[in-house]
Amino acid sequence: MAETFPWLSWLIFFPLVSAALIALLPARAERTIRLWATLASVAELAFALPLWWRLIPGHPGWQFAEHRSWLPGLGSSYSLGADGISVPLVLLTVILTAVAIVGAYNAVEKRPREFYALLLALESAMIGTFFARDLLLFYVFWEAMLVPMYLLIGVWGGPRRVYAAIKFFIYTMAGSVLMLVAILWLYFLNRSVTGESTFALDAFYRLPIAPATQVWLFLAFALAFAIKVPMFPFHTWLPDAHVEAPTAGSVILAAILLKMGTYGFIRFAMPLFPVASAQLTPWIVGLALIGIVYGALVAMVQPDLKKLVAYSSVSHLGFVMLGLYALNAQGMAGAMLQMLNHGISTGALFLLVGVIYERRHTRLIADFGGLWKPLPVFASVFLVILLSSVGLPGTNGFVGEFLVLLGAFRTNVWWAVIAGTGVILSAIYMLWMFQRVMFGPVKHPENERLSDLSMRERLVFAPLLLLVFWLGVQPQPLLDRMQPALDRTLALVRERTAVSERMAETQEPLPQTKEPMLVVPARGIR
Amino acid sequence: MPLLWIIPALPLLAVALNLLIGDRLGRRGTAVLAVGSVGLSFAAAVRAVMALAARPEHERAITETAYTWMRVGDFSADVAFLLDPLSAVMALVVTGVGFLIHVYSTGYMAHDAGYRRFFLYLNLFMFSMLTLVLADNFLLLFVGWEGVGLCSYLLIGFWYTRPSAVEAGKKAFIVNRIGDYGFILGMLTLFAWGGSLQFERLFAAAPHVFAVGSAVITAATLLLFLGATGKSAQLPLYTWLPDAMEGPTPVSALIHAATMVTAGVYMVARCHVLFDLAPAALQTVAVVGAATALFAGTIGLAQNDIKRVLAYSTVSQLGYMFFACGVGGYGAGVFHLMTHAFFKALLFLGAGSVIHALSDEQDLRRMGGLARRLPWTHGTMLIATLAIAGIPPFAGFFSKDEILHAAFASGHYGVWIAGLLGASLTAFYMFRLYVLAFRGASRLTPEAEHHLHESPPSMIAPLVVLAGLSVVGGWIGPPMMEGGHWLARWLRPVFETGTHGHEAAHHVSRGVEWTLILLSVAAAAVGIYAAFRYYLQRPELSTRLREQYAALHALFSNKYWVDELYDAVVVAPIHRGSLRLWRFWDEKIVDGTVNGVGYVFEGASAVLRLFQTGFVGTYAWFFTLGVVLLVAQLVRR
Amino acid sequence: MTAALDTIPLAWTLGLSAIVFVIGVVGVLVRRNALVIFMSIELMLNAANLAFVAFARSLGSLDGQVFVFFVMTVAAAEVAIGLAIIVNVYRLKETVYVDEINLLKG
Amino acid sequence: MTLVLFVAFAAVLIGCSLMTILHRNPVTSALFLVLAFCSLAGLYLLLHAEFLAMVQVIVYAGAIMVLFLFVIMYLNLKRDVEHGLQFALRRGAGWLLGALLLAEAALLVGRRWSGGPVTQTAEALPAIGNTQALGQVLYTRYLFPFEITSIVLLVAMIGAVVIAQGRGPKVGATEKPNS
Amino acid sequence: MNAMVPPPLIAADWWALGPTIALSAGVLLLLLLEFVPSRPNSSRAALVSLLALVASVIAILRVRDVKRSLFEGMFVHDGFTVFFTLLFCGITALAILQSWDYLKRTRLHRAEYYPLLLSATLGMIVMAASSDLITIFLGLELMSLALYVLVGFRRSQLESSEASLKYFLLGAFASGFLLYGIALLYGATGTTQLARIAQFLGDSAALKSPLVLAGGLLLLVGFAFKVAAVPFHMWTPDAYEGAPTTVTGYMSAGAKAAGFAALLRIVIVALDGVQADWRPILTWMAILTMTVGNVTALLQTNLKRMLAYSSIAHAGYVLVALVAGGTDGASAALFYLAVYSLMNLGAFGLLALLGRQGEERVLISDLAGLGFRQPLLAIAMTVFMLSLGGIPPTAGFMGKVYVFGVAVKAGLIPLVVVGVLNSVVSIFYYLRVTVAMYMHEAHGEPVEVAWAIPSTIAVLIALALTLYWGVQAQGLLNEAQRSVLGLL
Repeated sequence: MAETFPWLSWLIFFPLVSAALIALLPARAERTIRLWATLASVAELAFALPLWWRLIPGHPGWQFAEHRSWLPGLGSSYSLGADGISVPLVLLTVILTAVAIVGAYNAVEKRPREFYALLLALESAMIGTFFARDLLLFYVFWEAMLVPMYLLIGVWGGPRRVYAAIKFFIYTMAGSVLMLVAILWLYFLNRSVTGESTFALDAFYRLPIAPATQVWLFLAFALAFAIKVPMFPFHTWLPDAHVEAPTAGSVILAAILLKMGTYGFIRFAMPLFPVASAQLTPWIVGLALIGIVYGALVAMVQPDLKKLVAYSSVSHLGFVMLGLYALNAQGMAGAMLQMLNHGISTGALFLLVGVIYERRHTRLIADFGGLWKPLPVFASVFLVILLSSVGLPGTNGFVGEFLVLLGAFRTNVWWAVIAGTGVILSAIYMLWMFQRVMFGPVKHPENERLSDLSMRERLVFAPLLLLVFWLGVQPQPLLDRMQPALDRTLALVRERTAVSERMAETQEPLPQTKEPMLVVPARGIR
Repeated sequence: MPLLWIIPALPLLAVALNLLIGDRLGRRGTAVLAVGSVGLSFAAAVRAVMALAARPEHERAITETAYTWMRVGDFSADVAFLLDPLSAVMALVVTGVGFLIHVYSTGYMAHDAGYRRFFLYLNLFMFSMLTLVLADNFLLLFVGWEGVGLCSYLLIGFWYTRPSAVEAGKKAFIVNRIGDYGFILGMLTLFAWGGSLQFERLFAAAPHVFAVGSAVITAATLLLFLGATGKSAQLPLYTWLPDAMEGPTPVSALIHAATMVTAGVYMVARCHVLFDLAPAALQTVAVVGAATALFAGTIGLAQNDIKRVLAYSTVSQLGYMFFACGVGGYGAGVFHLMTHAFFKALLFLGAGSVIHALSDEQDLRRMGGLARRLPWTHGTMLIATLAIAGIPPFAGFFSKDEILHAAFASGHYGVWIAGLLGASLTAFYMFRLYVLAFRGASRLTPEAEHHLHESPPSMIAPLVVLAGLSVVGGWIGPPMMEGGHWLARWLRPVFETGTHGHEAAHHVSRGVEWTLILLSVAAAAVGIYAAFRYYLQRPELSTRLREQYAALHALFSNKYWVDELYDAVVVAPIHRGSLRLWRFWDEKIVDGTVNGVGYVFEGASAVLRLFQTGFVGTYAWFFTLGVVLLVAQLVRR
Repeated sequence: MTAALDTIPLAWTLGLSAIVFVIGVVGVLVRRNALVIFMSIELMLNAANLAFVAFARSLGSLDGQVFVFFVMTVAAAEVAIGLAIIVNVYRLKETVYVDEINLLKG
Repeated sequence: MTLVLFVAFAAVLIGCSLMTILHRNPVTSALFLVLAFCSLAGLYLLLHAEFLAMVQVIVYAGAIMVLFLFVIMYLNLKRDVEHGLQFALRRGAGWLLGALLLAEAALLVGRRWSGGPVTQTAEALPAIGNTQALGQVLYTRYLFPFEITSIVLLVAMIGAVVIAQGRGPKVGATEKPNS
Repeated sequence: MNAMVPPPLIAADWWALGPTIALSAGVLLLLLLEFVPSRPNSSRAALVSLLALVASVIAILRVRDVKRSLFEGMFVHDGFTVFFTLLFCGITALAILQSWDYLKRTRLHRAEYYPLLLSATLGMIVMAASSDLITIFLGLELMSLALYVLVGFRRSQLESSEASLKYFLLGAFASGFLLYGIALLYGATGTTQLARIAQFLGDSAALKSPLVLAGGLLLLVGFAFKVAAVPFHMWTPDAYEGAPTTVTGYMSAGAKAAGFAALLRIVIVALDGVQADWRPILTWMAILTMTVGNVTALLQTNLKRMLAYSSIAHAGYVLVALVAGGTDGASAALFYLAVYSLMNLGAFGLLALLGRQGEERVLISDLAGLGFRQPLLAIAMTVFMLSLGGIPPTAGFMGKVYVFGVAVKAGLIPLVVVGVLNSVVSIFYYLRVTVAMYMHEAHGEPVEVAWAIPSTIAVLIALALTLYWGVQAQGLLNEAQRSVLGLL
C-alpha cells in the first residue's frame, strides 16, 4: 500500500477548493458557474471511480491510508483510510453529488454560485467523514457537514425553511455533542490503559472496555447516530427538513447524510462497544422495527410527495439498522447494500419530485393525477425507481432487503416476521401514491401541457437507473468488495465482546492521572 | 447444451429493443418484434424440451448456471435455470399459449394508442413468467414471481386513465404482495433450516433435516402456500382476480387465465417434496382449493359481466388444481393446469372477440343470438365451454376427471363431493354464459348492432388453434392406462422423488373408476341442462328463481361482500389508524416533545428575562443573594 | 482574648467592620438615590479599610495600612468618576433615582 | 480607656452609618457619613494608624464628602420619597439579606479559628504605624503599585473630564437612540 | 524589613516592564499631543496607540522565556504574564482598528478615548502580571475606572450613561466585596503576596480557617463580577448594550480575560490548597452561568445584548475549565479565553460597521438580507457565530474540545454533559443571526455597512485566526500549556 499520492486527501479537498473557486466567480455568470460546478463534480467522480478497481479485494484493513501529524499535543492526527465499507459510500456520495448538481440547473433560481459552492463544500465534509480514521477528525467532519446543509435548507428551501433548517441543525447537534463527550472519555480511558495519547480508531479498537462503561459510551454514540439515521422516535426532523429543502439538498440529505448514522453504527458504535451494543440490541432492533412499520404507515397517509418519501426513508433505514443488528454476514451485507440502495432510489425519488415541482411548484399529491399522459418518460422512470424502492426483485432494492431479512431471520425469526410487513406496506404507500399522481384522468388542466423529461434530466437519471438494475442483477462485485471489511467488523465485534466480558464487571470509569492533557515539548526557560 | 437462458432472454431482448428503438419501428415492426421474439422463444423451448426428452428418464433435468447472483457468507444464489419435465410442460404452455395470444393481440389491440407499450409489457411478462418457470432456485423463481406480478399490475392498469383499472391493478399488486410476504418468510425458513434455496439441494436435503409433520416444515410450506394463494387467487386472497378483468382481454387470457395465475400451482407442484413432508399443510391446500372451487363457482352463477364470469371460473378451476395437489395428485394438477390454459385462454380470447365485435360491450344482458353473427367465435367458444364443463372427449374432461379420481382415491371424500358439486356449477354458469351470449334473441344495443362484425383473421387463427388444443389437449392423459398415462410418465421423474406415501392409494378398482367418470359427466350434464332450461327455454324461471332466493342471489352477485369486508376490517382501519398515527402521535406527541423542549427553553428564557429588570437595586439584590448563598456554603460545613 | 486592657480585641474591631459593611450593603439594596447608594458603597470600602487596619495592628505589619492608603486613593478616583457619571445621568434624565433609569433591560 | 473610646467610636460609627442609609434627605445622609468617617478616624488612631487617621479626615471626610455634598447641592436634590408597598418590599428584602449576611458572619466568627497569624497579638510591635515608616515602604517596596495609583488618578481625571465636561461641543448630540 | 532596599533591576526586567512602561508613556504622549493641533478627523491618536502596543509586544517578546519576580512579586514576569500581555495587546489592537473609523462615524472622536483604552489595557496587564493582591486590586480598579468611562463615552445618550451608571455602581459594589475578601485573606495569612499565602496555607492548619475560606469566597465574588458569572452577571447585558459597540467588544474580551487571569493566578498560586472547597461552588456557578447565559440569550432581539448573554455563557465554559483545576484547567482556560476574545471581538467589530453616521443598527432584524449583499461581513459573522457555538472547523470548537477534555479528564462528566447541552442551546441563537442574514429579506431600507480599511483589517485578522486555530490549533495549544507551567 505504498501510496505516494495522497489520494484520499485529494478527494476530500478537491471539492472544497472547487467550491472556493466557484465562490470567487462573478455572481452574474450563471452559466459559467453551472459549468464549473458540473465539471468539478464530474472530475471528482472521475477521481473517485478508480477506488472501485484499486480497492484490493479480500483485504480487510485500511487501504490508501494516509497519516499526518495534526495536533500532536493532543494525540490527534490527520489520518485517513478507506475500506470496503467506506468506498461504496464515497462512490455513492460523488455520484449523487454530481447528479444533484446537474439536476439542480433549473431548480436553483437565486444565487446559484453560493448554492453550488455549498454543495461542493458539503461533499468535502461528507467524504471526509467516511474516510476519517481519527475520532477527532471524524467529529470535525461530522459537525462540519451541518453548516452547508443548514444553509442549503435555510436559504434555498420552501416556506418553512428556517424552522426546518434550525431544527435540523439543532437536533443533529444535540445528538452529536454527547458523542464528543464520549470520544473524550474514550480518549482518556485509552490513555489511562495504554499511556498513549491518541484519537486513532485503530487504537480504540484494541482497547478493552468494561461492560458498564461501554453502556454509557455506546449510548452517547448511538444517540448521535440514531438521530442522523433517523431512528424512531428521533425522526421528526427528517420530514421537515426534506419538505423544505431544495431538491439537491433533499437528495444529498436522504442519499448520504442519513447514511452517516448507519455508517457510524457499523464503524464506531458496534465494534467499539460490542457488549453494550449486544445488551441494547432489543431496544435498538425494537426501534428499528417500529420505524419500519411506523414509517410505512405514516408515509401512506401523507399528502405531500416529499413527506411521503421522507417517511419512507424512516422505514427503509429501519431495515438497515435491523440488518446491522442481525450481526451476521447476510444482515451486515444486506444493510450495506440497503444503504446504497436507499441512497440511489430515494435520491432519485427526490430528484423526480423535484422535476415536477420545477414544473408545477407544488408537491401535493392532490394537485396531480394522470401525469402519465403528458409525461410518459418521467412516469416510467418514476415507476422503475419506485419499484426499486419497494424492493422488486431484479432491482437493487430487493437484494438488500432480502439479505437483511435473511440475516434478521437467522438471528431472530420474529424480527423478520415483523420487518417483512414493511414489504407489503411499502408497496401500498408507493403504489397508491403512484396511482394518484400518474394514473387516472388529468384532473387539473395545468397538468396537461407539462413537458416531459429534457435531455439533461434524462442524463441525470440514466446513471441512477443503471445502478438500479446493475446492483439488482449483479450485486456480487460490490458484495465481494464489502465482505472483507464487514467480516473484519464482525470479527472485531466477537473478539472485543470476548475481551470485554473477561473484564471485571465494574471498572473505575476514569483513573485519574497527573500528567497534563496536553503533551507539549518544553521550551528552554532561562 | 440447450441454452436455456435463451428462452427468457428473447422476450427480454424484445423489451430492450422496444425501449430503445421502438419509436422508429411502427406498429408492424413492434408487432413483429414482440410476436417474433415469443415465437422464437417457443421454438427454443421446443428444442430444449426435445433435447430433454432425448435423455434417459432419470437424467431428465438440465441445470444451467449463468452466473453467481449473490453470495454472502454461507448464503448463495445463482442465476441458474432448470429444465425438467415439469418446467418443460410449463415452458411449452407458457410460450405456446403466449405466442398465440401475442398473435391475437396484434389484432385486438390494433387500434389502441398504447400499442407499443402493450407489447412491451407483454414481452416483459413473458420474460418474467419464463424466469419463474425455469428458475432453479427459489430466489430466482421469486424474481419471476414478482416480475409477473408487476406486469400484471401494469397490464391491468393498462388503460391508466380509467380509475377502476388503475385501482384494480394496484389491488392485484398489493394482494400479491401479501402473498409474497408469506413467500419470502417461507424462503427464509427453508434456508435457515434447509441450508439452501437451490431446488435440487434443498429437496435432497429436506427429508433429512425436516421431520415429517414438524412445525418448521409445516410453517414453511404454509407460508409458501400463502404466496400461492396470492398469486393464484385462492381464498382468502382471491379478490384481486375478478377486478383484474379491467385489463385488456388478451391480458386476461394470458396472465389471468393461462399462465401467471397457475404459477402458484406450479410452485406447489415444484415443492411437492416439501409439501409431502407436511401433511397438515397439504390438507390445508386441499381444503382451501376445494373451498375456493365451490365458493368462486357460486359467485360465478350470478355475474353478468362476461369476463367476470370467466374470472370466477378461473378462480374456481385454480381451486381444482390446488386440491389436486392437496390430495397428492400433483400430476393431475399440472394436467389440469395445462388443459385449463388451453380452454380458458380460448374462452377469454373468444370473449374478447365478442367484446371486440360488440364495441366493448361486456354485459351478458346486452348480448344474445350471436351464434350466427360470429360463427367462428361461436364455434370455438362452444368447444371451450364443453371442455371446461368436462364433457368427453374435450380436454377438460380428462384432467378434471383425474383430479376427482385422485381426491376420491386418496380418501378425501368431502373434497371429492365439493369437486363434483363444483363441476356441476361450472357447467351451469359456463353454459349460462354461452346461452346468454350466443343463443336466444339478440338484446344488443342498436349501436352495437350497427358495428357488429366478426374479428379479423389474426384473432380468429389463435382461436382455432386453441380450440384444436382444447379438443385434443386432454388426450395425452386418458384414464385407466397401465403404468400411468403419457403425461404422468413424463412427469414421473419429478414427482417420484421424495416420499411415495400417496402412490398406493391411487389404485382403485376399474368399476369404481368408471362410476366416478359417469358421475362427473352426469354432474356436468345436469349443469348444462339446467342452464339451457333456465336461460334459453324458460328464461322466466331464472327470474323467479332469483326472486325466490333473493338473499342467496344477493350474496352471490355481491360476491359474499368479501371486498367490502376486507375494506371495513383491514383497509379502512389501517388508513384511519395511520392518519391518527401521523396527525396525533407523530405530529403531536413525538414532534410535540421535540418542539416542546424548544418551548420550554423559550419559556425559561422569558422567565429569566423578567429577572433582568433594568434596576440596579434588583441586580445588587441578586448579587448579595449570591454572596449570601456562597457564604452559606461555608457555614454549612 | 488579650490581657492588655488598652488593646482592642481583634474580634471586636472585625465585628464592627462587619456591621458597618453590612450596613453599607443594606444601604445599596434599600435606597433608590444613586448618590446615597454610592455613599453606602463608601461605607463598605471604609469597613474593609477598618478591617485592614485592625489586621495590620494585630499582625504588626504595615502592609495593611499601605493597602488602606491605596484604597483611599482609589476611592477618591472612583468618587470623581462616579459623581461625574451621576451628574451626567441627571443632566440627561433629570433624576438620580436608579429605579427610574431602566431603559436597558430584559 | 482604649476600650471605652473604642466602644464610643464604634457606637457613633454604627449610628451614623445607619442614619446615612436611613435618612431620606441626601444632604443629611452625607453629613452623617462625614461623622461616621470621623469616628472611623478615631478608631484608626486607637489602632495606631495615625497617618491613616489624618488622611481619613482630610481626604475622606474632607475632600470626598465635600464633593458629594457639592453634587447634592448642585443637583438640588430634595428628600427622597420612598413610600408604598414597592419600597417596603425592597426594604424588607434588603434588610433580610443584610441580616442573613450578618448572621453568617457571626456564625463564622463564632467558630474557633485555628492557628494563623491572627493569634500573634500586637503587643510585640507597638506603634509601628508611624508616618515615616509608611512613607519609606511606599517608595521602596510599594513603588510599583504607587506608580499604578498615579495612573489610576490620571484616569479618574480624564474620565471626569470626559463625562462631566460642560455642554461644550455637542458630542454626538444629534444622535437619536435607535435600539 | 521596612528599610529593605529592593534588588536592582537587571536589563531583562526592564524589557519585562516594557509593556507597562510603553502603555503609560503612550497615555501621557496622547494627552500631550492634544496640545498639538491636528486635523479634525486625524488618525494620529490611533496610530500612536498602536505604536505603544507594538512596542509592548516587541518588548515582551524579547524576554518571553525569562522568569522574573519584581517588586517582591507585585510584578512577575512568567509565561502566564507573557501570554496575557500578548492577548491584551492583541485585543486592544483589534479594538483600536475597529474604533478607528467607528469613532469618527459616530462622532465620538475625542482625544480621551485612546488614553482610556490604553489605561484599561495597562490595568489588565497589571492584573495578569501581579502576584500580589494589592497590585491585582489596583490593576482591576485601573481597568474598571477606565471602562466605566468608556462605557459612558456616548455621554449624550441616555443608554450609554445609564449603562455606565449601572456598571459603575455595581462595579464599585463588587469592589467592596473584593476588598473585604482581600482584607480577610490578609488577616488570615498576614500577607498579600500570593506565594506567601500559598506558603502559609501549605504549612499550617489554617487551611480550613473560615477567614481564609470567606476571604477566598469574597475574592471569588469580586472576580466573578468582572467575568460576569451568575449570579453576579446582571450588569453585563445592560452595560454591553449601552456602551459604544467597539468598547463592548473590547470589554467583553479584555475585562473577562483579565478577570480570569487574576482569578487563575490566585487559584493556582495561592489557593491551590483549598481547591476541594471551591470545587462544588465553582461547579454550580459554572452550571448556572452557562445555563442562565444561554437560555436568557434565546429571546434577545438586540445583538449586542444577545452577545452579552453569550459572553456570560462563555464565562461559564471557562469556569468549567477552572473546576477541572490544575495546570490542565488553567491551560484550557487560557486557550479558551484567547479563542473567545478573538471571535467575540470579531463579532462586535462587525456590529460596529453597521449603520450610518450615528445610527446604532444592532437589532438582529437589522441584519436581514445582508448575507448576499455583504458577503464578507456575512461570512465573517457566520464564522464567528459558529465559532461561538463551537462548530468545527473553527477555533471555538477546539476551545470547547480542550475545555471539555480537561473536564472529562478530571472526571466531571455530568458537568461536561451540561456544558455540551448548553452549547446546543446556544447554537439556536447564534443561528438566528445567520437566519437573519441569509434567510430573511430586509424590510424597508437595508442597513448600511461602513467599511473602512482598519476595520476591514481587523475583521480579516479575526476571521483568519478563527479559522486557522480551528484547523491547526497546535501552536496556540502549546502556548496555553507552556504558559501555565511554573507560575510565580
